[in-house]
Amino acid sequence: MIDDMKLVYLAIPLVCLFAAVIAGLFGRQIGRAGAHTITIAGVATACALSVYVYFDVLAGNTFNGTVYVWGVSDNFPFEIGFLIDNLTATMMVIVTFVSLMVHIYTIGYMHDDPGYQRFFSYISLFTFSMLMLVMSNNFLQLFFGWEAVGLISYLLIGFWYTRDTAIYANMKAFLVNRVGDLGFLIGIAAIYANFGTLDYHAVFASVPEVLGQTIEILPGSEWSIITFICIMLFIGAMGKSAQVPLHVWLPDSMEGPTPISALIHAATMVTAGIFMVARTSPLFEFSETALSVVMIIGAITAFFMALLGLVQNDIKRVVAYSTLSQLGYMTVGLGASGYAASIFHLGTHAFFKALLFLAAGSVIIAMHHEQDMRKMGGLRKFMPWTYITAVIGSLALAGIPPFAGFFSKDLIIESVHHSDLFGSGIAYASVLAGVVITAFYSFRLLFMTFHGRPRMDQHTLQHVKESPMVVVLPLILLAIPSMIAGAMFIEPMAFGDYFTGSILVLPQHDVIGQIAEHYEGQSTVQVVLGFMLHGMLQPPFWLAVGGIFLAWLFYIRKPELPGKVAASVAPLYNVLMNKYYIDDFNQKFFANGTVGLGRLLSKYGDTVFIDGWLVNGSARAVGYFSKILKPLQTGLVNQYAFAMIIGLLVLMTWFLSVN
Amino acid sequence: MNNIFADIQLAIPEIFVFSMACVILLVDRFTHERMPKASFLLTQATLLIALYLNLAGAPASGTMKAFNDMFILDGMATLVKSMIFILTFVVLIYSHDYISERKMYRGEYFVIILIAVVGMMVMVSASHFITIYIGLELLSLSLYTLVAMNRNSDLATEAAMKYFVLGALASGMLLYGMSIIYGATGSLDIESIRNAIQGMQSDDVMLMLGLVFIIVGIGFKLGVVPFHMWIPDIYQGAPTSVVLFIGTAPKIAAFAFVMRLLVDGFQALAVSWSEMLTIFAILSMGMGNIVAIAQTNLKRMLAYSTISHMGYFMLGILSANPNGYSASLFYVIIYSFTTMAAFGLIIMMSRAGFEAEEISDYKGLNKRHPWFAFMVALVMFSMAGIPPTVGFFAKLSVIQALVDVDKYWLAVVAVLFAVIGAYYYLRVVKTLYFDKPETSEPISANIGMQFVLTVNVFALLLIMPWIGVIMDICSEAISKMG
Amino acid sequence: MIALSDYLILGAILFGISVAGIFLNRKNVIILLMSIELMLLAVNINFIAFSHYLNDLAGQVFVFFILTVAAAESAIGLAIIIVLFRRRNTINIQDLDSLKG
Amino acid sequence: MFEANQLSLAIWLPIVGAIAVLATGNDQRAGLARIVALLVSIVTFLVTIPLYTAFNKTSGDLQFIEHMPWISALDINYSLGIDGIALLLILLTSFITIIVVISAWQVIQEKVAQYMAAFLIMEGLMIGVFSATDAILFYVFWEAMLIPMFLIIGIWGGPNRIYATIKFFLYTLLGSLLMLVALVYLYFKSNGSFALADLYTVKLTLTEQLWLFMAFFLAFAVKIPMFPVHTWLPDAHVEAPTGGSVVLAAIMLKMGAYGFIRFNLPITPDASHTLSGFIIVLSLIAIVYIAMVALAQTDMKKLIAYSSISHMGFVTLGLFVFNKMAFEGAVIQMISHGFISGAMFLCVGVLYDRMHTRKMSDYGGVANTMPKFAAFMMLFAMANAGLPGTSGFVGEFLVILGVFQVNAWYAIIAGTTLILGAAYTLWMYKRVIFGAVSNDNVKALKDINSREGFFLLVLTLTVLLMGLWPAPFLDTIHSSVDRVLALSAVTKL
Amino acid sequence: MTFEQLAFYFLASVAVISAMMVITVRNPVRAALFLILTFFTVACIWMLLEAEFLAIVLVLVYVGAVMVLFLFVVMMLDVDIDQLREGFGEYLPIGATVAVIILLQLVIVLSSGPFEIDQMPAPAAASAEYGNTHQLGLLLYTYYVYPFELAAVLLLLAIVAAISLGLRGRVSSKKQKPDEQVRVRKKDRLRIVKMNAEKQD
Repeated sequence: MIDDMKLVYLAIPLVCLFAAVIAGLFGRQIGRAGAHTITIAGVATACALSVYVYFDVLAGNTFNGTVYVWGVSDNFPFEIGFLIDNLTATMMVIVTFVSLMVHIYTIGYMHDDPGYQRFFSYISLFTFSMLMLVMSNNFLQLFFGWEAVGLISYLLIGFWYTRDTAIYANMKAFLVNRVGDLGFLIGIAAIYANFGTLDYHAVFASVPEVLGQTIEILPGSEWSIITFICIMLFIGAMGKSAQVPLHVWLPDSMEGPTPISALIHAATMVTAGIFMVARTSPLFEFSETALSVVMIIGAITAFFMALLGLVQNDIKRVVAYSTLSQLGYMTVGLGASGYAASIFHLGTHAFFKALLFLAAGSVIIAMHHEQDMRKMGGLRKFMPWTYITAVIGSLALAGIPPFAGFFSKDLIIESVHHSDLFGSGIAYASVLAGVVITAFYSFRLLFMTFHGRPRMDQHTLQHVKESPMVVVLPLILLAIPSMIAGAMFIEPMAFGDYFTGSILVLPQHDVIGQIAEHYEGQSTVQVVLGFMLHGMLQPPFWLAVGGIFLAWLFYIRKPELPGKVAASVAPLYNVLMNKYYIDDFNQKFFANGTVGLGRLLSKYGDTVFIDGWLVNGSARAVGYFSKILKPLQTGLVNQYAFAMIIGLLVLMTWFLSVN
Repeated sequence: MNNIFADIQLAIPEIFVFSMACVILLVDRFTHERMPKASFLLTQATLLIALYLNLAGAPASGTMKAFNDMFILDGMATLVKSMIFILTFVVLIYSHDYISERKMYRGEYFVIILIAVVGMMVMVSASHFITIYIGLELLSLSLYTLVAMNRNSDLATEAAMKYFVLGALASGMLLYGMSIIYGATGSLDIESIRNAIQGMQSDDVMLMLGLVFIIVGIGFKLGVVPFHMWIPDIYQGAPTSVVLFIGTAPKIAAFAFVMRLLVDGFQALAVSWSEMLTIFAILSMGMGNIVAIAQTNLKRMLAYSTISHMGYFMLGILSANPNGYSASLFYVIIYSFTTMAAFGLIIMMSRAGFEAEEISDYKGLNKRHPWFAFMVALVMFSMAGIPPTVGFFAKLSVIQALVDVDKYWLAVVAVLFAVIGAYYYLRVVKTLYFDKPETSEPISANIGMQFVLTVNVFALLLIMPWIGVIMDICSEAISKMG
Repeated sequence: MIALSDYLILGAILFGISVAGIFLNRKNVIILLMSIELMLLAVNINFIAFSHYLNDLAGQVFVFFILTVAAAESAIGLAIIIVLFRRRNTINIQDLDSLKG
Repeated sequence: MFEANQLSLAIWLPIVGAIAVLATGNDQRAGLARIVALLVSIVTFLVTIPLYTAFNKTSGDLQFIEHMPWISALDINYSLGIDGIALLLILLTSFITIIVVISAWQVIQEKVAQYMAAFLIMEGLMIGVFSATDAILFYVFWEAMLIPMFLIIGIWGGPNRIYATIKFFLYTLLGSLLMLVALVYLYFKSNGSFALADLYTVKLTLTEQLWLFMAFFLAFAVKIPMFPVHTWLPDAHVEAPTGGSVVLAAIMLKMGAYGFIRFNLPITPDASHTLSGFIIVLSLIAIVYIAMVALAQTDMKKLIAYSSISHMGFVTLGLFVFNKMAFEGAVIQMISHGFISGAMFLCVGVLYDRMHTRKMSDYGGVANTMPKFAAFMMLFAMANAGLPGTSGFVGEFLVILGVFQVNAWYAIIAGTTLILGAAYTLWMYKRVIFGAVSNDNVKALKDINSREGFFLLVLTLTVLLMGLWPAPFLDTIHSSVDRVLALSAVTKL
Repeated sequence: MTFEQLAFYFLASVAVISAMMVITVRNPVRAALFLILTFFTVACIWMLLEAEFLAIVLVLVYVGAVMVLFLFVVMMLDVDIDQLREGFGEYLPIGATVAVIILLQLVIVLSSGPFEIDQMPAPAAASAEYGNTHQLGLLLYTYYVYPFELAAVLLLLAIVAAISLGLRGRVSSKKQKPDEQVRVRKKDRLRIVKMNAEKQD
């Protein structure tokens, strides 16, 4: 059985890779239909197999083994291998399912694009990379997948490479990610240096040996090695999961086609950081400092990014900021040691956020690639399916029971509430504040787009119609889990021992355990009902409802209000419109600064100093001497004789006076 | 005075060459119009036979002396003389067309060359101040005459005058030094002088005074700074065929001359003369290499390059041990063959009325005649001492000699100047390969000369596997020195 | 009695004069040659004085050869100067600087 | 016979082949010259393959030893032998040469025979450098390479080629001549031997070692090139024809590092340890400073040249932390950089052949007209940025892992290449390949032909193979690295 | 002061003064004449040193031949005398300085120690039968036969060289060409012209 399973494990990523390669290299030969057929077939197979593996894992068949030895150095074998456990299996299902949806959706969305085959190749390849990432049993392969998804993200953001904004955004995304990767790589190096291995289990097993050790990073300040490693790893996660201040790439990444915004920049890739922290929970658990850092960063992201979502007018950007904010929630959950809650939210978020993106995409198709919400409105009548699914997504996002988002988000908030780590108070305040904002902007989007009076021009209005089936079908398929996934999985994921083998939570940090105590011994239905009931009595729910009400007030009831409010808090509004000036700062300080410094060094360091003074300078000096010495040969024979006599004189004086 | 015939037997090559010079002088009178080549062929035959006689008469081991110890024959002498014959032989092949195009193809030309050869042989085999002096003058006077041989050239006559005046001055200084040494040691015989010096204090002022003057004479002969002034002017002004001669055989003879005086005679004063030569060497390497950069005339550039090469050449001698001497001998042999190839190529490029002296005359030679261009480039790389040409091994051997005596700083100075030197050689290669040709005139040269030149040039590269053999010959010659 | 050093000093003075002559004369090649003749004379004086005081005829023999060589040298040197004069119509050193640099 | 003189065969075959190519004469028979050159290069590659297959990976000792007396007066011998490190470099050399020959197929139309011959001669000499075990033999090969390279840049190079080639020549000559002095010094210290094995065992005081180290250092640092003696490289690259750049970047730069491995570390171990901080600082400067300078470039080749310097900084860093993993990483980086930089220069060459400009501002939107090319170049750009899965990652990863064990800050500073390397590479890619078609010249571009596609594909496969499965490469060098590290660990005081 | 000393110092001062004149007079002819005077006086000094043969040779050969050759050349080459000494003063300081320094060093070295009269006394005067020429002759033709022969080579060289350089073959000269004379054949000299008989019209 296990041997067969190994083949299954291998097959899951490889079918995607195979499909990607075929679609990429032979796109012209197999044509459009061929490309989407083969890739969808590949991903569907992967999805089916993932589900199979999922149940297999639930049945207790976990796996940890090597596929091949990548290379041996210093007698340490770097391996490529799979670790299949509950966490992995969950991720696999999420990844392949969302990916499958996006594949199908793409048929419709990219229908007229000349890069059709290329696109399918990319997303299939992405699925492969993401699978390799989540299935890895060691840090090296994790890094492989990590970078590979980054590469594909880069390629896909720049998919429309003739657009300047797109190719700017993709480079920005790659570079900002690379900043995180630097931390990640250093973290890996630190792990290898201190644990002597990169294998997850081996590393986790030897945590106690490393626990007391310190490292002196700056002179005079001793850091616990575990803290150092965790923070470094988390820097990596900050890049990939777009945490402040490395979040700047994600909003810009909306330059890519909408399907990939859904797949990569909402559902899967950006959650890699969350996954990674959860995966390395046996390390994080031993560093409260690191956990606090994680929590605070997450809280900042959750709150401040949500604020930005308030002022955006681009439909995709609103969703993007909401993604940022939600990633912040997950991070906060991680920091509070509520790994399970975060993974749970990761899962539900994957569904409803993908749904929202795809719905937004559907709107965009209908609007002929117009993304400004101010030019929309009243689409409800034209696009009923899109509207309904968008409402489901929004409700899930806002955290209204019984939609999926409610359970996961509430669990995170509860976890933070229970946490007593440094920073948990601020974090709790932030996530609470975030709730109302989230609800507000979600419904702002919904109202501006689908309600009210159509604001688009006449021509567009006449052509607005519901998207084709290939687009709508994934919406529906995603709406279903957005509705029920929360209720379905809260009991096993959060309160069961679902993650026991994969995630370590120390008893003193076990916030979910504290929550779970309330529901101990209850059936799933009881838990769901109890949780919902409890949730409705808690502030988050009311905050969400308040947010929705405000949105209704502002955008349905009194549409003139937003302008007034904006005018009355103009400075704040400007700060928000300019995204806290972080982009400007990065551009001016880091980008221009580095390039400017490079120019300076190139000009004054290399050209003027080394080349100009040292190299050409010595050449010039020789040439100068040459010019000076040459006229000594005057051509006058008596002067030649002088020279000889002077030579004689000098020699004579020298050697006679010496002796 | 015991057996004059035994003495004569040792000197047979010298006697033969001189006799042939007289014969050619006479024969030429009768043949130069009808059989203009007769003198040339006779000269070449003379050189070959002399080479044979020289090798046949080589002492099996040790040294042999004759004429009351005024004449010495040892391994070094045999080797150097053989080289002189070979070099002169090839030089004349290269010169043949050149001198006939420039109306210098006269019997006297060959006679004087042969007398110069005799002079060199005498120098090489001299072990007495008088024979050294006469040998030196035989050579010098021949060279003055050869330089002036092209009477229709403004530059050649000017060069001859300068050469003569300075040469006479240098001889005067050398003689003054000899007179002082004579007074200090009471002898003119090299061996007696050596014995006398060994009995004296090595810092005796009188010896030092004499040594300084003698060193000046040597310095002039080698053309080291500051006694180098004649070299650029002579190299530029004199007919190329004559420069070809001056730049080759006499350099090797000068090596023997230095060895006889400094090593055979003044070994006990090695510390002092080595110090003096060090000064010369640094100045020569520096001045030669630096000033060469500013030259536009190829012959003049090669003259400065010669000055610098003489600096390198002295690095071996100034290490004052047999290892160093053989390094210098090796260096000067390699250098002579390289120079010969260089001037041979200049001669080949020149035609009647066109001297091919300016570096710019070689622009784009690769497009006109890749083969010649390649040969010139090879010679330049050899001069710059870039492996795998023999020039590298020459440099290696002198550096090795220097390091052997712990003169590291000097070795470093030497290589720094070598880098500067590489620049102007590269500039020639650049002209050959990278510049556009200004004329597309085809280059014609006689096949025999092309062949010999090709052999000459490629020897600089292909001798590589046997380079060790040449080094062995040199060190053996030095070890067999008197 | 006259000391050997007196002769040598005479030689040295003549040598010095010839050096000065080379320095001072910047026009005529022939005067340059005369200075060199003076130098040879100084050398000869040295040799003969040493020869006398060392009671060794070798020095005188050397002088004999020096005189021979010097004569030959003068012949060739003057021939060169004549060739030069014919070609350039001058033996003024200042005018003979076509080769330089 | 064939078995015994395998290395000699690999050295002399291309050189003799070069003469055969030259013998085809002028450009009227250019086609013949190309075919002969290709055959020679392929046969040479085939000759080097048995070196790998017959190589005993478990032994760190030199293999395929050949020995012949050469210059008995100085005890210089023609002795050859390779270890795993040299083996990989030799394979790299013979592999790259084939690519260079193919890449020049249509591009070089003038003096074809000379061009091909120059590269074949270079190949022989480079293999000679990697296999020489006699210091002077090494030096001869080492210096002799300057001549063909000088001519390659000078004859077929760009407008400022003369300055560049002379600078290249003199720069490198200056460095190597001091090495010669050092070698001669060692000759006397070792009682008259130039055999590397003897030089490894000779006792030296620390002062001596420091001097010798600096002499060797200068020679090799110039070649690598290390900051601050790197300025010849950008000029040389910019002016060199594509093949010249490829060989320069792919192989010649490796010789400097190879020199460190063969000379500095084993001969002056104590000095190497004493001065390792100095080298590490220079390496880090190279990595950071040069990467920044690369950002400022407007010329594609110059940018890649600077990137080479920056990448070579990893090699020197890896060599001088005395950690096996870092060391192996450095060696792998050498090989990998050979493929990647070669590929990058070939890519620029492909563009240059069509547009005759290397200014990035003259391009833009090439992906529209040359999609296949854009794909290849994307891969190489990513490899250049050290993306995992490409060979560029392996070396940097191992070096960082190894260096971290020694000093965390070194690893962090070196790690900035992750950002800066990606920045300059992608920036170039963005400006050249992405974007709308910027001008009519770009519009008229034709995508790569099958010949270009072939060599780019071969390099792609190599880069990916090495990135995904570096084990065969690593396995070849384990024992050799152990040996070098062991030699460098033994004090000679 | 003995007669010898008196003679020596007198001759020496004449020699020195005339040598000074050689390098200072304007006219090269006069310079040559002063040089001759110097040679004369030095020849006399050589007499004091019992080198009679060389003294005579110096006068006969050197003065008689070489110096006359000098004079001949000086006179033949029509040199503008007035220009010759221009800028003489310019070089006087440096020339004099260098010459004096060299002279001083030579004097210090030469007059130090070993060559003083007490260190190295003059040999006793030779006996009456002693013939300097005889002794020299003996040596020259026996012991020094090798350099002597070489001197012959040198002189030959001088002859060949001087003629080769100096002889300007004039086109109109009626010199003999022995090789042509010997090699002459009938057909070279005698041309048989066949002429058709003219028609007598």
